[in-house]
Amino acid sequence: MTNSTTNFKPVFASTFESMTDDEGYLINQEGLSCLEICDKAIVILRASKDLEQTKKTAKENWGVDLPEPLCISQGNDSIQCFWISPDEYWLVHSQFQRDVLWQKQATLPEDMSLVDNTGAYGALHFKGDNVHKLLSRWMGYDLSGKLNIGKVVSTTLGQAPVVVYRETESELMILVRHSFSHYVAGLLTDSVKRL
Amino acid sequence: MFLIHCPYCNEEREQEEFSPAGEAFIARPVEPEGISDEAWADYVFYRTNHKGYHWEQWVHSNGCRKYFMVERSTITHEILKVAAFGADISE
Amino acid sequence: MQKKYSWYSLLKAGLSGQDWDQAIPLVEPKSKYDVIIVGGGGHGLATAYYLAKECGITNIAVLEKGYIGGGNTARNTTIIRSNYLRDEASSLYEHAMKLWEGISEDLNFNVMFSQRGVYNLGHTLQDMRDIERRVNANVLNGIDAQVVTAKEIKEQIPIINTSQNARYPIMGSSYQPRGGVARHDGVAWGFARAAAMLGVDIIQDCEVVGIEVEEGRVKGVKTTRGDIMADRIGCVSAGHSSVLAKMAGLRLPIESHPLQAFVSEAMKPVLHTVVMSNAVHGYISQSDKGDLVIGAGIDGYSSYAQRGASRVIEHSAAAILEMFPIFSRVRMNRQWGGIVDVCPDACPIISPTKVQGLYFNCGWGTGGFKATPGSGHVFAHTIAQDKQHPLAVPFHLDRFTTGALIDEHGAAGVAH
Amino acid sequence: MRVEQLTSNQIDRSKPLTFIFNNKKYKGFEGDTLASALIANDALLFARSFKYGRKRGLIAAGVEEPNALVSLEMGGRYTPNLKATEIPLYDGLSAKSATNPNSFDLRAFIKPLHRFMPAGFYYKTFIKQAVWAKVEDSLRALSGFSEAPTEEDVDVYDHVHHHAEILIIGGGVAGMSAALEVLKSSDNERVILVDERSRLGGEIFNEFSSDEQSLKWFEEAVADLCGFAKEQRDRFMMLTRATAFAWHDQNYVEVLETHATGESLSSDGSQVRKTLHKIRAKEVILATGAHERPMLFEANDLTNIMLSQSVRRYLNEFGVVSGKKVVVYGNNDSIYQTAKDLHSSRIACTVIDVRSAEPLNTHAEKLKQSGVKVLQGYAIVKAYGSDKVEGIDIALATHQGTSWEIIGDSESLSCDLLVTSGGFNPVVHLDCHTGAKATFDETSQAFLPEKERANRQTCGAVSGVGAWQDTIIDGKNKAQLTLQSLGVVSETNGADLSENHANYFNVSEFFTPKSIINRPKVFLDLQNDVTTLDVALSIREGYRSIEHIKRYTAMGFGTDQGKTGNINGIAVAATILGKTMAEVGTTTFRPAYTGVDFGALAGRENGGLFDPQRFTTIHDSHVAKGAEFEIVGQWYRPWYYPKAGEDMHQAVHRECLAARTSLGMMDASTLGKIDVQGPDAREFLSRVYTNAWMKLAPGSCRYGLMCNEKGMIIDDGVSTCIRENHFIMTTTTGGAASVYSTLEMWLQTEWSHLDVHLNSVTDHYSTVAVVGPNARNLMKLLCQDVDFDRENFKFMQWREGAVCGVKARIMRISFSGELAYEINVEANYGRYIWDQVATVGEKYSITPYGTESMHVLRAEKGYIIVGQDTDGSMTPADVNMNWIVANNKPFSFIGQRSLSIAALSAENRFQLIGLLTKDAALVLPEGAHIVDRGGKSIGYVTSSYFSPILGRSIAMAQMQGGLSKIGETTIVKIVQEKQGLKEIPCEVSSSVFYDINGERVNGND
Ligand SMILES: Cc1cc2nc3c(=O)[nH]c(=O)nc-3n(C[C@H](O)[C@H](O)[C@H](O)COP(=O)(O)OP(=O)(O)OC[C@H]3O[C@@H](n4cnc5c(N)ncnc54)[C@H](O)[C@@H]3O)c2cc1C
Ligand SMILES: NC(=O)c1ccc[n+]([C@@H]2O[C@H](COP(=O)([O-])OP(=O)(O)OC[C@H]3O[C@@H](n4cnc5c(N)ncnc54)[C@H](O)[C@@H]3O)[C@@H](O)[C@H]2O)c1
Ligand SMILES: Cc1cc2nc3c(=O)[nH]c(=O)nc-3n(C[C@H](O)[C@H](O)[C@H](O)COP(=O)(O)O)c2cc1C
Ligand SMILES: [Zn+2]
Repeated sequence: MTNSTTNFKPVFASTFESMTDDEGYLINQEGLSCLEICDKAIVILRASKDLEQTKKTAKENWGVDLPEPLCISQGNDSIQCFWISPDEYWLVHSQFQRDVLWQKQATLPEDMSLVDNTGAYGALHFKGDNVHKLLSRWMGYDLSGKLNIGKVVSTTLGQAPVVVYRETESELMILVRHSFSHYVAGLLTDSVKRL
Repeated sequence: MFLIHCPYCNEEREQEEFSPAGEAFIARPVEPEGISDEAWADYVFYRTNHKGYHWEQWVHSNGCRKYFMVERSTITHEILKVAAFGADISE
Repeated sequence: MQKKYSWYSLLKAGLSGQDWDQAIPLVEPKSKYDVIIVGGGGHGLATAYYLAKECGITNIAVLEKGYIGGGNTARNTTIIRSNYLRDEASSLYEHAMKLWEGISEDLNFNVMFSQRGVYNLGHTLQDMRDIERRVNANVLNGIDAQVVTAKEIKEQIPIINTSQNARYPIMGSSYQPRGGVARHDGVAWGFARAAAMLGVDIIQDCEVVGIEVEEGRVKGVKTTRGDIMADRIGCVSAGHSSVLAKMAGLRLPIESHPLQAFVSEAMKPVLHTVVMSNAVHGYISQSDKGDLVIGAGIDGYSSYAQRGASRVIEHSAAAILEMFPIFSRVRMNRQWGGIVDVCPDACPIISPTKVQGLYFNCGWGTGGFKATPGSGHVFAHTIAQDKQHPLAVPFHLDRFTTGALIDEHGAAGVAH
Repeated sequence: MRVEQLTSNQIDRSKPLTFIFNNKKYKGFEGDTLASALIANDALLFARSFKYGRKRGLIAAGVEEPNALVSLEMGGRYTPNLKATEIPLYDGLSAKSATNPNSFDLRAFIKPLHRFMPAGFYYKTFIKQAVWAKVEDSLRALSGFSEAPTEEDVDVYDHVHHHAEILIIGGGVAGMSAALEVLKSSDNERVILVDERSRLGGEIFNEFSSDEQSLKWFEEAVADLCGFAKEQRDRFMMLTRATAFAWHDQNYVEVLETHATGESLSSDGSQVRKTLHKIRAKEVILATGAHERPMLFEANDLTNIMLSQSVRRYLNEFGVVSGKKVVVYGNNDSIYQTAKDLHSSRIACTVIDVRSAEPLNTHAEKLKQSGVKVLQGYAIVKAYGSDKVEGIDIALATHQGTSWEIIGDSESLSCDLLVTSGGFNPVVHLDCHTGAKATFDETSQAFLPEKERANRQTCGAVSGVGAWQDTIIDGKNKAQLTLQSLGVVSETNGADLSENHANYFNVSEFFTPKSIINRPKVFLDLQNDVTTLDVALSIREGYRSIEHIKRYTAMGFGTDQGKTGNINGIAVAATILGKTMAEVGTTTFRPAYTGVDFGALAGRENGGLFDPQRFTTIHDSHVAKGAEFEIVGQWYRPWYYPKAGEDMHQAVHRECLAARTSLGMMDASTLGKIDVQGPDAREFLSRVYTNAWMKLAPGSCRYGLMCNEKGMIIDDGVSTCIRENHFIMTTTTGGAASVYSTLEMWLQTEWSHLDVHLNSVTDHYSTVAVVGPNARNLMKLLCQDVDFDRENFKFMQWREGAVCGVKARIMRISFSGELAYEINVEANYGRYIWDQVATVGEKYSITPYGTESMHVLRAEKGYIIVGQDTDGSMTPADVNMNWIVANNKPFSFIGQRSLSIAALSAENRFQLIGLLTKDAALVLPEGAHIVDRGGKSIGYVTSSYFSPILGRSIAMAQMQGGLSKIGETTIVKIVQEKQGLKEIPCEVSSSVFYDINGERVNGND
């Protein structure tokens, strides 16, 4: 990122930063933690109308099998692929290896496309027994009944659009659009007081 | 506050996640410049506004963002069918 | 002959135990009328009344599928004002306002028209620009209107929250002192009784299920109580207008949507005026019975069920608390919905149709109660003369084809 | 008074509590309700009625209570209109009657006037508008119950979503039995059981003196349920003090739970007072029981005339009773139960059964044997007493078929408590919220829920099942059917109910003779003082439909929503109209079943959480700079940056001049940004914008205008061509969401053959605009790998480079007319870039400016703001932008066809022009109108500012036929602070005021 010809030192600042503690926790208490994860890169892959074409490209480029609706699949180098909509998949990778995703842009068929949306999202990692208890105050989706491990869902948290997925039985991730991060942090920290 | 089955997510979700997008089957005239003002007004403004089961459009705005069609009763809110655009809805 | 309502008659009835006459007589439908009005809401009944009173036609039937005044007339938050933006609309609503001011006497029935004033709040700079524009337009048209500051609002309504901490702080408001509320049921009954006194047949539990058209002319209607002939038919059926249009082979530029409202449990008077906010979606007044009457936002999907999403109600309650935090421990007593007939330009249709002798008065959407007497008045003249009343001319169906729309979204807001 | 301890009592005598009611101190026990504690203290007066000023006391023990309305506490916990029966007692409680029965207010004077105030009184009086206007407020002052609160609530409310396979509403025998059955017969299904009372069991404690078997069943059942709740916590939730108040489509049920600390003083406000549970259930089992209805006779509203089951409840659950000499009167066996319980508590009672002695009634016989006086075939005609009931007149009733009539002289009986039961009203309310109709059932003499509905069962008293043993079976059977519907069990193994199960306490025909109905003061609705005569009058006056009767008399309008009175009212109407109950029907049941606090409806959605507050990533820097903010959509945008001592005008003056003379900067991140890609991207843009897009080269940007199909402007913005098939479109801040979804709609529903992908990237980028003659100089300092030479990096072009070390897309576009660059970086670097620009820019005295200065700068150039200079009724031609309409594109762009409608090009349409006041210092108010010679409005001011660079005011306006009037003088009228209209002469001008030839955009090299 840095430009060698100058002595600028870019400062990365997440929108949750002013609200989290030194270790990045928005919430850290008995039975519940919410940690901001800053190293995710999110690149949107838009599919060709020809599904086979898309499948083939995804496999060749990143080693991913396109996931079924509402599912996540794995590719090379721990690239994750989220189903977001029938023609939209998110390639999620580490910030620092974003280039792994981008390198292939030139090889895409013209009716497929990549869009970098990394800057748009903050990622919150929830862990603990009380996660559902907290989230069910603001989320109408049936987390306990329907959000199985490896499932990803676009829905709302309060009035904010979010993407939520389950990593393990007691761990959830939520992706929040940056401009909503104060709102989301506000409602989470408000509710957590009364769990 | 009914539930809608999104044909793309293939799951029932709360109505809150969706936005209504009006009556279905209102096709834009192929050659707008070639039709009368009446025919154009009919397309832009006039609606059947049916009482009973009718087809309408919804978009899963806080989900997969896809538009699709729903056959819903405007009397009971009961939904009979949902269909993706281009799907066969005849049966 | 009907007994006139007055202190004298009340005293006499109280002392003698003597009875009142039927305000709404039970009549059987005749086989033919000069004019049939379909829909016994406030507008339909007012139409019949003015036809009988001013147009010399008394062989009239009002056909109502349920009980009169049971449609949106029974369900609205009863806000009355005439401070609309466009000349065409404000003239029509101001015409109604003037009639309201004498309506109880005219009908010999106290409809409890109460000019307690209406505030339309602004929460953003653009809201305030719109308010300035509308108030200036009103003043130029001779309609009472003022722009008031947040400070002045607070002086008039001490319980309102003008703090900067609100999510959408109140910046100011327009104010129409002559605006207010009326007792919705009383309006329907007052018009019904007065019309009946002039010989109009008011027939309830009589649903129109078909409209007979021959060679482009109406002949009559089919109803659940038999066929009834008439040369002229006025449809004033609000949410059901498209259904009636279809019976005559027509379509309308209308969609029917649920609009909800709710009332609190009755308290001692604490809110003495009407407060509306389009930006946060809450409309509130306190009735003479003491309940807070609150209007919610519109549901976006079409529906003929008189109910909507509970989310909309929650949002309105939240909006009311933004404006009036002291109501937090006040309880909602009852909640309901109506079916409003929404037009693309937020203005009504008062118009003849392609079918000779068939007229429509509809499209009042979320805000027609305030127009009731005016709407009935101009529609009566339109039917009687087969020519639009001058105030009704801009509201012709043709405007959707000619492009002469009267965009009132700004003033009509999202609701009321 | 308090009587001896019974096993079913729920009060804890070891925990005495003190409380205050109507300024007097009393004692009660833990477990009491305010109502039971007051009965224990013989404090029985609660209210003075609205219309007649009559004194009233308790009639019930539950939510159906109409009279005992009180307000609780003061200040931030003041709560109006609570029913004394729903307030659990706590130490220090302080309550006041909503309408003080002892104070001597106007209502007391109204009492003798009521005969002149029939139903519909108001409609018949004060007919002159002027008179009404005078009296309304004084009449208003009489109405209403408690005073309104005066302070903000100190407590908070939560919302919680739940999903369950089975929701059981009502935790009486029926609900408990059903819950146990579903829990025992399934493994994974999630079950929720809710009951509004403080403990489970419903009416079981009042079942024939809480016979031991029923209590035993109850205790075992509770233990089992608690076991499940503990061990299978993930799938079973049991809530008490939780009322299901609304039932929406597809089994979406709202339940309001009051927490233990709910009304008490001990909560510090951080605890939740109430939680609104939003339950989405696959199946619902409705087990809400039934409310008792009173008998009708004259003065049946006197204090201490109570419902039979409620008296039993007070006795059995709280050990209190409000009389020593009791008469029990009714038409069903509930009266014998109550008499038996009273008798065993050694309270003298006499039973009057309106049914004849034939056929033999075993309950009556048993009671007689134990020494209780039982009069069968008698009716109460009238009660009397001053503050409380003191006696009754009874008469012989002769029966004929289903009806009866009173004959002979009446005789008097004295009593100090009169208990009545006229049968039961199943609690069908919730079931009817989504439109189902209750139907009158002759056997149980009650309106029962619709027989079959999808994914719903009813059991127990709500479905007309009587004795508790039957109720248990019914609960199990319905649980089985529920499990079958869920596919958990394939067959059900239901047991049969006893033969008389539907025969509610052997109720007689629901009937009151006209000789009683026609008496005065036979009350139906106690809260609204509605009598049988009001119903009769309503019908005589032509208000015959039950809905009209309700509305004309206000029957059922109160806070009890007619739970005890409505069905009697229907029966009276049926009698008068000569119709059946079924023909008359019920009024519509609506939420809320019982009142729901506005606070609970709103939940936490207030203040900052009322609506999302959206901030750019640079927000904190703006705050640090002391910015004032403007709300645009959900966003907070810097409005202006006042320095110490500056007002807005001074700040804006300074900001504008900085941008015009040296350098300004602004945060443009809120603008909507949509990534448009695909082989048909150009075609797509050409269809949705009015202008041409086929030839725009990569590296270039273009301004576009968007219309709807009506031909009206809805949005505008600059789109950038990134690559041949790749564009980034910007939209207005407020329009971003709707433009995005509208574009998706066209693509998905109408033009699905176009190969285009849209993605919202609004949040991905932060945008910093660098504006002013020194912009190029600054950019050179910030970014070395881009050639900023004016010929190599032209206006309306973009370049990619590293700005302060961050990869950026730099667009040379301008909304001020000055030389300007917009730096777009990934959002996480937005704040860094902003701060860097500010620091490096110090050299040129760079000045941050907000939306207000932006508006001034763009207005000087005549650029429109969609939504301010347009209002949804403006075409491109109206805003003098026909230059951007490409009419001969192959595809008819959105709105093009409408633009050819004659009215849309009429000469007298509103058109965008400029206005120059003759007095250059005078700034027109936005919203002021332009008037013609006749004083009629012909336009209005959309934007108006003092232009610092021009040293004069400028305004943009919409004016009828304005474009043809440029150069003319016109008059603008404004409302001057309510003092009348002020007229201001202006010159109509072009809407471009500054830099008419557009030279500044290149800056000065
Ligand atoms: C919640 C809510 C709040 C509102 N608030 C306000 C407000 O504050 N201020 C305001 O000005 N307006 C308000 N309105 C709008 C207002 O209620 C309506 O515009 C107005 O009442 C319409 O009156 P109407 O007589 O045309 O319609 P209605 O009262 O609906 O009458 C139409 C009648 O036609 C009958 N009908 C329909 N079909 C047939 C048929 N086939 N045969 C026979 N009869 C038929 C119906 O049963 C009905 O009684 C509100 C509306 C709602 C729903
Ligand atoms: N009340 C009667 O009409 C009547 C008649 C015959 C028998 N009984 C006796 O009453 C019992 C009947 O059992 P049951 O379980 O059907 O009724 P029940 O009255 O014992 O229980 C119903 C329960 O549901 C609760 N409830 C009602 N509406 C509610 C709501 N909206 N939200 C939450 N809770 C709500 C009530 O408070 C009550 O606790 C048996 O003991 C029976 O012998 C009563
Ligand atoms: C202005 C107004 C005030 C009302 N006040 C009350 C009230 O105090 N109590 C009540 O129970 N209902 C009140 N209602 C609601 C009616 O009971 C009823 O719900 C409404 O007319 C819709 O009819 P429906 O519920 O029968 O469909 C009021 C309605 C309106 C329009
Ligand atoms: Zn979907």
